[in-house]
Amino acid sequence: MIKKILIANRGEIAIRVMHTCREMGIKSVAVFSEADRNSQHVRLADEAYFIGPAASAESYLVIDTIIDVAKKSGADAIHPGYGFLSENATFSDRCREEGIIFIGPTSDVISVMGDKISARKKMIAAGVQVVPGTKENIENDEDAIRIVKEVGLPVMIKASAGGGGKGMRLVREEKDIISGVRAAKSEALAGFGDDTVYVEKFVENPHHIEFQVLGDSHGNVIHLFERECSVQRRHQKVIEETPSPLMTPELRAIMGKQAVMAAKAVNYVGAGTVEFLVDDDLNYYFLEMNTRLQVEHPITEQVTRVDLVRQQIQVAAGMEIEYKQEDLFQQGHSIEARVYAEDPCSNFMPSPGLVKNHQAPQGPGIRIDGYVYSNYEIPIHYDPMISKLIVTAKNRKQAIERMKRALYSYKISGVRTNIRFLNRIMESEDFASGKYSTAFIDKNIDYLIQKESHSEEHDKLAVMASFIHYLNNNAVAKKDEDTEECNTSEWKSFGKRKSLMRF
Amino acid sequence: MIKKILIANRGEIAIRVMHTCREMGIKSVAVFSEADRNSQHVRLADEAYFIGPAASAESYLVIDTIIDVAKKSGADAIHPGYGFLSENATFSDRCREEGIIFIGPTSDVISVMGDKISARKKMIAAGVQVVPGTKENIENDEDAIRIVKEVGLPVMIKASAGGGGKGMRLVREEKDIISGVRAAKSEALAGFGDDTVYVEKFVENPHHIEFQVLGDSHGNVIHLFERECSVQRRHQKVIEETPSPLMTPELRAIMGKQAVMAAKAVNYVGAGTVEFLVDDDLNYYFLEMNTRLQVEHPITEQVTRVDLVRQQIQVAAGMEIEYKQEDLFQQGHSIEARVYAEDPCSNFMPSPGLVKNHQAPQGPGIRIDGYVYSNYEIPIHYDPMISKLIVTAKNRKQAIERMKRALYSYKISGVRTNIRFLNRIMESEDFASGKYSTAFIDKNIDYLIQKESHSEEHDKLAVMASFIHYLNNNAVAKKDEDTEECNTSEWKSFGKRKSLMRF
Amino acid sequence: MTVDIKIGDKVSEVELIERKGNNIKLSIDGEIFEADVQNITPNIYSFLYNNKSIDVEVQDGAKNKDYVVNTMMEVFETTVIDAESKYQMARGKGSGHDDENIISSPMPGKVVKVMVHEGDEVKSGDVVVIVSAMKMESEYKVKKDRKIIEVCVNEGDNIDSHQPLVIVE
Amino acid sequence: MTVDIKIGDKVSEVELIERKGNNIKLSIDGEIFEADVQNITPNIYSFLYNNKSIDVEVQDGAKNKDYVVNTMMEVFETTVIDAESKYQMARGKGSGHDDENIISSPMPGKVVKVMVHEGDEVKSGDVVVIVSAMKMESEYKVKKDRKIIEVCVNEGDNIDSHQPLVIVE
Repeated sequence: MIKKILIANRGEIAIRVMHTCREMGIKSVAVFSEADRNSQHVRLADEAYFIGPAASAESYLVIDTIIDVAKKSGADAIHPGYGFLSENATFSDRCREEGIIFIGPTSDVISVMGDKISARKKMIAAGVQVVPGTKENIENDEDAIRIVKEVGLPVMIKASAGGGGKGMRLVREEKDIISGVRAAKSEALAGFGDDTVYVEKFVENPHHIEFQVLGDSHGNVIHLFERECSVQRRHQKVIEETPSPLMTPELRAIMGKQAVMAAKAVNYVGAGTVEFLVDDDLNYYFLEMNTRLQVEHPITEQVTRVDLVRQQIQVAAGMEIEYKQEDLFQQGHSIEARVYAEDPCSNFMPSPGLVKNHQAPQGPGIRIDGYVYSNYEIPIHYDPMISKLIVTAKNRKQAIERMKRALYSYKISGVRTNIRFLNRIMESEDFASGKYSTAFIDKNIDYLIQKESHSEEHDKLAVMASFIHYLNNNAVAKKDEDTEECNTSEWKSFGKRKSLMRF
Repeated sequence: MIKKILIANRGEIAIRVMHTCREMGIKSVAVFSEADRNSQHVRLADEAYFIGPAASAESYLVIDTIIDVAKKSGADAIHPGYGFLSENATFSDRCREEGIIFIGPTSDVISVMGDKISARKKMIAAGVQVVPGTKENIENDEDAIRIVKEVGLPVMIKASAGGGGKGMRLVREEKDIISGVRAAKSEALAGFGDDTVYVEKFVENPHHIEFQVLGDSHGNVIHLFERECSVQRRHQKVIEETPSPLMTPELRAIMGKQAVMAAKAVNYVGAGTVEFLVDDDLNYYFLEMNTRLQVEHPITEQVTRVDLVRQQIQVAAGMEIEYKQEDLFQQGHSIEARVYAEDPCSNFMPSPGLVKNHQAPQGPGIRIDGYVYSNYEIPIHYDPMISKLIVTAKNRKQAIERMKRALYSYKISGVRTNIRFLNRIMESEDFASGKYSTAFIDKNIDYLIQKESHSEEHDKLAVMASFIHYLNNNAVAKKDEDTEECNTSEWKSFGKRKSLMRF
Repeated sequence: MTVDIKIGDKVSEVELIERKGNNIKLSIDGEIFEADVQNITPNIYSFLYNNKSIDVEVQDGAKNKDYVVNTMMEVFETTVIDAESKYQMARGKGSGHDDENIISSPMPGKVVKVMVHEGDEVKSGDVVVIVSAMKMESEYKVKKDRKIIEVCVNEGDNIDSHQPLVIVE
Repeated sequence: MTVDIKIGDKVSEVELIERKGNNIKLSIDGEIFEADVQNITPNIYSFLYNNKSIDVEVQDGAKNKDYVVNTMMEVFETTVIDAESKYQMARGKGSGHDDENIISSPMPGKVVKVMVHEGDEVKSGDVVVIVSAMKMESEYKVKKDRKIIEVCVNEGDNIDSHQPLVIVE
């Protein structure tokens, strides 16, 4: 069995993995850049190694360095988390060459599933339903017109190597076909060094629903039901929930089977996610497969009680999955809200900096996967997601009520966050009714960023509190000036006790 | 429906109730004594009212004052939490007279179940299996000898009005019968103003297992399975878990039925707990019924996903229980550890005072029901329990591993706590095997308070850290002396920003 | 004691009427408010105001006597204008004046591109600096036609929030 | 710089060898230790020591230069004895001396019973004061036969930790 795992990541996901390591009696090794010495993932690990400058290209993404640390620390295995090297086929291969277990799929699987065209081909061959479209690259303008007309407008032009919305162009009218293809190609070339693009039927206001799958090296593949991820802003997920309010038991059974077929088609070992687009008539289409742990994996853990990281580690070590498909069911309802350090009122501008106060909600049905603490300085170099607030309750209605309660008592100051924005999502009619698609945020944006109705009363409170704080500070300053002997002033001895000295 | 609830309690249970109030859209009203203005339950409530001096007899226990506040604030209902007025028949009656809903049973039920002799009689009549013994008061020495001999040694002499281990005497030999009865009587008189005592067969090293029940005013009664509460120190529970490692499905079904019978016998409305003693041969005996929410209710909520406080409020408002018996099942395993401000190494001496740092564990399967925060001064007047750490996982083994992980990252300083002691319980063989009874702590006490094996290494760390801290403080002081102009010193401006001024 | 307190464009006159232990009585634009205010931590105040309980957090803002106030989920930026501030403003040392000529970022980040040089004449809406933080880039523009007096940062610099990037005439 | 540091009965000689930024090198009774030590909050230090990561919290103890140190789940009480302390001790102002004559409680609480008066002669093991905290009563006794010099508290008083309750000869 694995005895020591290097976690080639930072922030909340590194900590998430460490929790399970500790529970399994496995030692954890953290790596950290110059910007991360004080990061919680370093403090919670058993061991920690410095790996270079703040820029991830010079630290978290340097395969040689990570491998070096794994050897120096005697780690048996590497968990890549999500992002960074998690879907890097070269890294997966390199680990194998070095005799280190990579907790994730083989390079073949990563390569096939990482390229959208090859993934489409594989899925069609396996009998998985994909979005109507083509699997060939568009080589020239004539191709473009012909292919798009075959598929039928509207269509999406997509970069084969793409992701995160880059290298994508929606074309609704014939006259925009050529310009759309060219734009997608040039963005793809700039973004991924590869201008291969292909055409897919555009699904109007789709729902983004994904299935969690688990495979082991004994040929077992199971799914752990769906996650509804349609609340997105610029292709960034904001809220996820399970079960999906759109789902029926029949559809769940069929899509679950399709997800398992998809994973089996590539002999998938580990935890993976099969993403689908679903339209309002419940037509579903394979979109892509993510060959790693997903940010939103906790909601699945909440309703199934399966520790996905534990399963990842165990199957990577060659063990069988602990569960059979028929053992699994969903109990209750779980929602995840991603807390970002950003200011929704200033066009979602990122807000790194010193966290002056961080107080997380407590009580029934609350789970926090986060990494910031009071007095922590959030670096400018990495992702703005600072924590995931996961609530679980008997049913969807109570889960929403619980989320509102939790957001109400989630206090973060010093940096701006989207907590109020998240609360508005919970309060919106479309979300409450469960009738929403990926168009949700755009459709509701005015409501979501509008002022609170009790603003006026709180306005007064803000004035009172500022005044009192000013009086206190003033009193402090006054007292200081009045005192001849420095060492006797009261606030100062307090300051002495509490002062933070960089050592 | 109820719109506003006064919570006649403090600390973690007041907060627990408020969470559900907020989720249900019900306003919460806190009450606070002189010692509790800064308590978290005041800060989290919608409204808060001052009710008197620190001593609970002059504040939290004064019925007139509580009723006054309920009226002034317009509360429809009062939730008593546990302790204080929660099992006070007079208070239940008084609420009804004043037209306020008491979230708990009627005075009749409280009275019958609060008196151990009348409860025994009621249970025997209802067909519930009780500990062999008598239901009459022991009036004189002859009675004592005769009755004890009837029941058979060893026996327990118990005060009818007793609780918390007071007014109880174990008698193993005939020669100790009379002195035992006399001692129990005099303690009962001193403690409860009532010297009625009775005799019960003494069950050797019993398991303390209780069943959660819920009743509504429509005649429905269900049970929500068992809680194993055998880890006790001086009749104070320390660890609780569900399912009980002792339980079999058959026994669970029978005892569940008995618990429902017990509740039905008194037309029970609300949440209650039926306590049983169980011996190693799985013989079970009704012990008593607690007519209130139990400290350890969260573990039941965790494995059933039922919000017990929500059910309490709904049935108090005349609604039916949301669940049928057949809807309910236990998923996973949940353990609660009670974190006390006490020093296990100094004979469990209580440790109130200023909490300098409080950092609760996070991540999967962790629930904290607590009330302290960094910079909070725990008052000397109330219970030493400062929080409940509840973990939930797939099975018992993983729940224990999770509890150890959670305890490892639970940081409380300023006051002493039993966190390490709790961890030792998790590490003990008897607990890990699930083979433990109420004798567990006494049996394992040496192991539980013994030094850690890594003490020596940590010893060195403590020396290093003290030295560095000393250097920092020294540097600070030095810097200050060296600086002529007070306002320019670096640590001082820091002190100014961070200084706490009592306003 | 009386001061002005600004939230957004609104200025309120605030007067301390009485302060007894934790009880404070003050007037805001003539309206009287009384509250029991407890200092929980150096920056968190627990208000009991008509028996309503609410926590308010006050943190220091970008400048002296600027505060960032959090009540429930809302954030307010306030400025206390006391006698000293008024005196400073009267002497032309007010804060309003400088602000317009300094281009700065409200957030910390890294300068990825400086588009101007000292002495350049720029047009309203021209981008002068691009700052990146957390994988997102923000453009900083001039609001009116301006001349660049000073460029205070270089490409690659890490900057603090509110640090001057470019000074214009 | 060299000081003595006491944990329980054990005294270690600690010498600072080098300090460069966050890296510290010191010797404890001649054994060399090197660590990267980060001050996370005023009282929490993150140690990286042979690449092992561990958080250590240091809080002020009952007296100046007394500390309460938390590592993982363990608590250590330490005392730094520097040149100044040694000088004080040499002059008879040492802390050891006073302690034996002062009976105090390690925890705050409420005095429920004072069993002695000034001038009383008490026997080893006699209870002098009963203090209640969190519904539990603790008895404070004299360890040897003593004469009561002063009773510093009254029944009903709330006391702080380490506050003198009774002074004996």
